[in-house]
Amino acid sequence: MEIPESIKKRLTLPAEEHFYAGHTACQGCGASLGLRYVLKAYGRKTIVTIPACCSTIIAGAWPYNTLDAPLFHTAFATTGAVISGIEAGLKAQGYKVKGEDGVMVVGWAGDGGTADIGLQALSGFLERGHDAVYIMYDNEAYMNTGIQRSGSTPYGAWTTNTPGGKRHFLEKRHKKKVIDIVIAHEIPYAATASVAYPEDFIRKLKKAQKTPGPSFIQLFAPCPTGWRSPTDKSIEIARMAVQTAYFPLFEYENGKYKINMPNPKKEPKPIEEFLKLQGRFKYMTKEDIEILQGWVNHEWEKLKKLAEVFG
Amino acid sequence: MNTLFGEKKAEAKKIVFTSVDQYPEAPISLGTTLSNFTGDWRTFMPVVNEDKCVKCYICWKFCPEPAIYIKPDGYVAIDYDYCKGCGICANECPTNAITMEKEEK
Amino acid sequence: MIEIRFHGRGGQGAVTAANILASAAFKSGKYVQAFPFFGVERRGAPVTAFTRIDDKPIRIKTQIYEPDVVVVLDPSLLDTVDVTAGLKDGGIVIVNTEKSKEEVLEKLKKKPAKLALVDATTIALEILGLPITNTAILGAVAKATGIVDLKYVQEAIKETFSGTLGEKNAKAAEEAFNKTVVYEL
Amino acid sequence: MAEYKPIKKVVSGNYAAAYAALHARVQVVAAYPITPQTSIIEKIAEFIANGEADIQYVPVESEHSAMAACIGASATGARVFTATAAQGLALMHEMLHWASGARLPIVMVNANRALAPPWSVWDEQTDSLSQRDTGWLQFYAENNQEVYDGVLMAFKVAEDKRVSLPAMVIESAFILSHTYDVVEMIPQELVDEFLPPRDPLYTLTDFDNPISVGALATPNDYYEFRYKEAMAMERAKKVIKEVGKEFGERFGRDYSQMIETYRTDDAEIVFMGMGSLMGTVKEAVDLLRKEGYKVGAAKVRWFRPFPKEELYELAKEVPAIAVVDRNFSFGQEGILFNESKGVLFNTDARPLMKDYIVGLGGRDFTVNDVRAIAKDMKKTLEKGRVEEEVVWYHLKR
Repeated sequence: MEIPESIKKRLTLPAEEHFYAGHTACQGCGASLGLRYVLKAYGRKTIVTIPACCSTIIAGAWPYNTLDAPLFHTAFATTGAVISGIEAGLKAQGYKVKGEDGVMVVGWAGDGGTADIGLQALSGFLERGHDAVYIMYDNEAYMNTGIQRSGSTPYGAWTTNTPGGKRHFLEKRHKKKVIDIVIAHEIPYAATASVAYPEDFIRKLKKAQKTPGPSFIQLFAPCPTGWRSPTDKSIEIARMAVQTAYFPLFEYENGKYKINMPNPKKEPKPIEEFLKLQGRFKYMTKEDIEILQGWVNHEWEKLKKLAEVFG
Repeated sequence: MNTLFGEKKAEAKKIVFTSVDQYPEAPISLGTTLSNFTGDWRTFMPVVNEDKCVKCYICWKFCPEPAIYIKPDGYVAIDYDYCKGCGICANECPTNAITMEKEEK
Repeated sequence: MIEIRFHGRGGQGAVTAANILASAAFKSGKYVQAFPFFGVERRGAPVTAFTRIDDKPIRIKTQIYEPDVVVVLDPSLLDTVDVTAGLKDGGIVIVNTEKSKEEVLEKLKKKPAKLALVDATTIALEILGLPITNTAILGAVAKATGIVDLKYVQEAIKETFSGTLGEKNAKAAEEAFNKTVVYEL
Repeated sequence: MAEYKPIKKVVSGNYAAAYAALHARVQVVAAYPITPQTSIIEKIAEFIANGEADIQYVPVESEHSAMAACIGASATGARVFTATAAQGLALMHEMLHWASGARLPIVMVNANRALAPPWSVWDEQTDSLSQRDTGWLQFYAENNQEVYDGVLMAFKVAEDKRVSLPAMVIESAFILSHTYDVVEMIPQELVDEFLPPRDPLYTLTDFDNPISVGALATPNDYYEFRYKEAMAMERAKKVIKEVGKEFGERFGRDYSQMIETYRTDDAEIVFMGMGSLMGTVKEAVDLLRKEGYKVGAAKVRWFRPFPKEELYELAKEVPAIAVVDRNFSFGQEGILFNESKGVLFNTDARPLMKDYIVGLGGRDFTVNDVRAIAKDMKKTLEKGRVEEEVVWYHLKR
């Protein structure tokens, strides 16, 4: 149904919808929202590549496509390489790639497919400087295979292969800072984003579109199924991840850092505000929470310093 | 038609093949997921109270399906063919204009 | 079919010599094949390369075990490698050396029918300023074997190395051609 | 049709492959270095650097990514080429299935090389043969000319809509890859006539009618796609013969036979094998004929699709076949031998068949070796039965 022009003006996101309903994401899925936003930003002149992940299913089993845009399903480790190839194939045939009127080449991969098995291909893609956008939707575990830890799983989180229990066996490693690894490649544009802040996310997608070369966005996307959280709390949890500075939103543009949220001049909310909404953290002891808070503080201070020195 | 996807939704149909000859040569898609009505996943259904709705469209913004659409009068409505009943809209609504109600089936 | 084996050290260009000889023979209307001994030798280690020349297409894909001609690019190899291994009766040996016929023959396990000597290192140093003897020695090959005309060798050299480098290397081959001494034994 | 005046060049197998890719007007090359393939890609990079080729070149960080990038590029409709060997091919394995399942006619040269450990860089066919179930066409080249011709034909066969499958052109490590030999190249305009621009089965660039490629198929649908692929491979036989014949008519080298036979008409013993060692075998056949042996050679050019029918035609006329396998399947036998026997099982062709495992890891395979096999095979023929089916021919005993 066409939205009246008078209303369109008041919308904070593009009105056009290129993400079809009827998909099979779980109730309250953050990843499906993320995909919806990507297509709102770029429209159908976008070639999306999705490796093995929840989005493989979300995007439609054969013969259906949830995306109103061309989509290539690929193998787990290959997102960075496939988007490199698509970009090369387009250029070889004379297409304009990236920019306002160019074809957008988008890699859409989960945290496992990015932080772990796809890290090498991601690095190659970044290093070679292809005109494409890589989006890592981060739900902090292998959700499609049934909630196993990934490199992006935070300290203290329950997963099926780091189960909490009487013997207290939890994830003991801190979340891998993929964005930092990406920035080490000194690409023109990298950012973090959250499904709780779609205006910010779409602004960043647009910036990525305008910036030549590779862009990377790490999108925080809650998974109620894997996080053992109520389906209606997905946005609230994502918002809290930002406000506790557990997952701060920032941009790295041409060597400069800029913090978007939370306000660096204010004390972030305590991490417990984020943890208490999710069942996956219920096995954490007080000491565990302190350890995680310590990590958050340390990373937040580091980011603030970077923004101060390279702002 | 009162839905976000209008004609596309009306045209969407299930594609089922009974002979190998009907299949395409390569595994390419032939339709959209609009033929898949996920509304029956729902336990609680969101109900919009237009008296409280301030047309902020936050619910529209955060619907993961998407199943929330905007009517010509500016109020929002829910396409129950697709709404899975996650409740994000109700949780995010600043004026509590959406309530989740147990669905009679 | 004529089979030629080159002995050199990694970095001296024995493989290139085998290829240039093949190209030269091809220019004179022959069918050719050139290949290195398929090893993993690094710079300085002894290396071997081969050339086959025939009037008809060459189908055989094996290494050369019984060469008609042996070419030695580095005189020090005479002390460590049995360069005449498998040499056919009536075979030819060509050596880059400043030593005498007698001194060289003393080091060879098998007496060839023909021995050709040239101080290719000195020629290379004079003309190229580098002790790389692979092009110069091809002049000696042309002279001692008659398999291929010097002009084709020079053409092939100029195709391999462009510009002045090609000219210089072609000159080195010519100089070696003129200075090579061939002994019928 | 313009008159064909070949351009003769003395080039290595690798350069022959690079020139073929250039003449095929490939649009995207994504590759990773590995001995003995590397100089193919180096040569292509040189073409680009010299402005001789307009190719999008993606120097990727692994072979897995090389094939993935090729797949992405091919899905946009571009003509795509790559090359690899051994370890690299093994690393690509997952993506080989992806290329064929997505029906993308990528052409790849594989320089046959033995797999580690122990490390080896030398010739062996086990690397490519262990990819036989990936849905790629496989062409084994005997010499550099066949590397060049093979790449051009592979594109034409692979891109034919009746096929639309990827193809591998296989050359021997060093024995072809690094051996210089005379190759007749085809002038560009004649290649263009033979191989027009690619007309893809589908592309990702139809933005008005966007498609997804490779979505999850349930047990209700997956099966039919595999059947489609199987039939495409079956149809490839016809296309191969057509293309091989056309190639012969245009350029004088006929490839209409998937198995090239050599002096097999009255032969008692036929040596059957693939790739460069068949050149040596043919040379040996001529010598052995002079020595009184009634021998011939059968070179399997295309291993996928497997030329069942041609093998049957050969086997029903020949009393004994000695398969020379430069490969091995552990727990079984040489792979060509194994497949050939299987093909004949339900036929009335019953030659005595023996498998000679030769040349693994680059062990040289010579005319004398062929003679020794002929002698051994003659004994088998006299006895009228095969006692030792698989012979590790070179083994130091």
